[in-house]
Amino acid sequence: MREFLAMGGYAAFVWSCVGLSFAVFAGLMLTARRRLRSVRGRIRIRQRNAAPDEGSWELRA
Amino acid sequence: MRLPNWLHKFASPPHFYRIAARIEPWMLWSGLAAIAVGAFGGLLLAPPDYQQGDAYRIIYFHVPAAYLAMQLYALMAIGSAIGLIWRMKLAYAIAAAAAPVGLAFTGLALATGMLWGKPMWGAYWSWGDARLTSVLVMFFLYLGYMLLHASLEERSTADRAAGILAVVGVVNLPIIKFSVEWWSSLHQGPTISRLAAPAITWDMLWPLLVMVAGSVLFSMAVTLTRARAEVLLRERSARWVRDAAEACA
Amino acid sequence: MNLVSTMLEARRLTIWRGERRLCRDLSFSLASGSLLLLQGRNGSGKTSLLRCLAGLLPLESGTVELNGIAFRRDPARYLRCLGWLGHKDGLKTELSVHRNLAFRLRLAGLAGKAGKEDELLERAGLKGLGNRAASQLSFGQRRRLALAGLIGAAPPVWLLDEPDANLDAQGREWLQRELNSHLDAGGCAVLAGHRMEWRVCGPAPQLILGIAR
Amino acid sequence: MRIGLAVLRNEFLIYFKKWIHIIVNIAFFIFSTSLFSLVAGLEQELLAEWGAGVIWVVALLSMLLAMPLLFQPDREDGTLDLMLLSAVDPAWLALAKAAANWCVFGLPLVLLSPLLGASYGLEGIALLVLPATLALGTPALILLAAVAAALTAGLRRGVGLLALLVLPLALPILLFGVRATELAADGFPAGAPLMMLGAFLLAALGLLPWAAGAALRATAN
Repeated sequence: MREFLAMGGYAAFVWSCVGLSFAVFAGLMLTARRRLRSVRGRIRIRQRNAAPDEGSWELRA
Repeated sequence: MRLPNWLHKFASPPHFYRIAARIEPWMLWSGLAAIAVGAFGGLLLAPPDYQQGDAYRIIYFHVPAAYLAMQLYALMAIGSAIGLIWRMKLAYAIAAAAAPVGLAFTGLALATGMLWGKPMWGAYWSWGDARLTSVLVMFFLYLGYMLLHASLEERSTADRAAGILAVVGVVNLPIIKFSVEWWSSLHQGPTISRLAAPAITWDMLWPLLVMVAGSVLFSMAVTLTRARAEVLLRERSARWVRDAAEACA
Repeated sequence: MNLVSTMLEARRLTIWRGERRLCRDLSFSLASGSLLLLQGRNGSGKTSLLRCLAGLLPLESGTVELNGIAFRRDPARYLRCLGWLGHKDGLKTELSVHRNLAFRLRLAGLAGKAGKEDELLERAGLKGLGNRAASQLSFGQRRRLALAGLIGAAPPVWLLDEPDANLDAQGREWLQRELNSHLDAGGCAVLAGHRMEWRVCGPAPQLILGIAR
Repeated sequence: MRIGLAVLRNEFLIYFKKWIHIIVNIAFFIFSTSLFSLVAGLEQELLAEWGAGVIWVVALLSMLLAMPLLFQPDREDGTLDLMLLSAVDPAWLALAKAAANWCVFGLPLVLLSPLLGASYGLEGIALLVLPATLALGTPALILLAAVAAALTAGLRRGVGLLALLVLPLALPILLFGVRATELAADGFPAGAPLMMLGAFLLAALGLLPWAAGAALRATAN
């Protein structure tokens, strides 16, 4: 086990790569989901609030 | 020039939204499983390299990231080009979704490349290396695309403007790579003692292939999730958007 | 030019600006000799609608045709029908009044003739100011100069965004006369603005496009 | 096309009224180049080795100073709208504006570069190759800048973003320009990189005005 963790003396390099990679994977997954959720929320809010206020152009002549 | 009919049908935003929502979890979880298997195989099962020792294991993380950095740039540029030519909002949505994912993988490729370079070449960075420099340029092109997109307020304007940048960038990238290569082949800089790549054995190869496949699936899943959000933003006046937003409250 | 022909036709326009929808499925058409006034409070999208008609702002959906040509199909022909004056004058303040006018006419594809420019300046009440730098003009005079450029280019369709901004009473009188003769000659115009006492004595009715609240 | 010529003429007139900008740019070019030589410690050998690179980088930066002038003022005073609404193809418009900008801000750098090269200890044929690389490279650079400037013209603080967009794309031009001069300074034939620069320029002339025109239309809202 200790041998595995030491990575033949390259532990710092290999493990920081592994850590970085998984951090990026996790970050991508979380931010993508959060983005989708926030966009949905924004659309819902807009549809609830905006509808009556939205004036529309009309001809008056 | 018109798009073929079947593509038009597939590219109808509600259709895309539904299909993407359905296949996305499969891609995500199979991708993550493949990444787990590949990481396990690469870190534990594969034998150490007789020249590079255990440090070579970094390639199991570096190669997929570098591959995806390029693929996602191609996706972004092709999406932008289709959007510019056929004014297809879905293509713009996919391009805009690919950009942050590509930026993350490009950054990861740079970081892992540097961590690999230190034990191998004795330096984190070498300006003489064409690949490093062109990946760095690609990083800035991604960054430029995203910053330009973010700073233009009107979404359709941002899509078109950033799309033009992506297309100009994709034409320029091979030129950049080639010119840096040519530069470094003539430049009397610090010569890099790149270890001659020995034929890689199957024990070492299969985790790499599994990692690449898993990362591709994972990145496609993430890009699809983002693309769904972007499609919703761009199809704001359509009725199905309201239904989709309400359905998954 | 046929007097009853439709010059500008907008069909089912939907325009979005950021997160706000300015109009939905708006349709109208302007015959030769008619005037359209765009009225509405600040921020109601007058300028945006005008820019959409000019092809400067993309439409979410719908089509605009000038004399039967859509912008996308033949931009050059579409634009040749069009005269534009935004709320910015589009003048180069470094250059002289003459140069500005000549450039404006050249943009419209007209070779600059000194006689024509002088005549235009006189009509605009800028006689004798030709060699002055545009930066030395007052804002009202700049507006007159910009309008003179438009009038000299004589496009069939005018799109004007608050054309009377900074103009004095005589300036408005003058603009009114020019507008009337433009409409009499068979042109049509879209005006956005607040002060809307334009009197039109043309054959076609005057439309007012306002925002319902 | 004829409208394009009118735009070109107008641009020259405006730039000559803005002569202060021109002087500032030339002064920036000369002074920054001499700054480098001061910092490098005045060792003649080192200077000769770095000369081409320094002059090229400073030329790039001083052109960067003038790039916002391509479309930003037109955007602000409404002239850009008028020009886009004239029947001229926006590609011609972009080409005319880039050409004027190059003549005013690029050409002086080309003409001055032998002097500065000599002050850096470049000799003989290298003093001819350096301006040649600039003469081929800077027009391609300004065409790239036209695309980026058209994309960022509507932004209030677009200058930084403009630089960020231009610099990565300009890398090949810079590398080949420096390479040709170095080869010439070391007594090797510099034809190949010069031809590459020429090829870049032709490709840029063929493609980038259209991209810049499309960018102008795209950001015209």
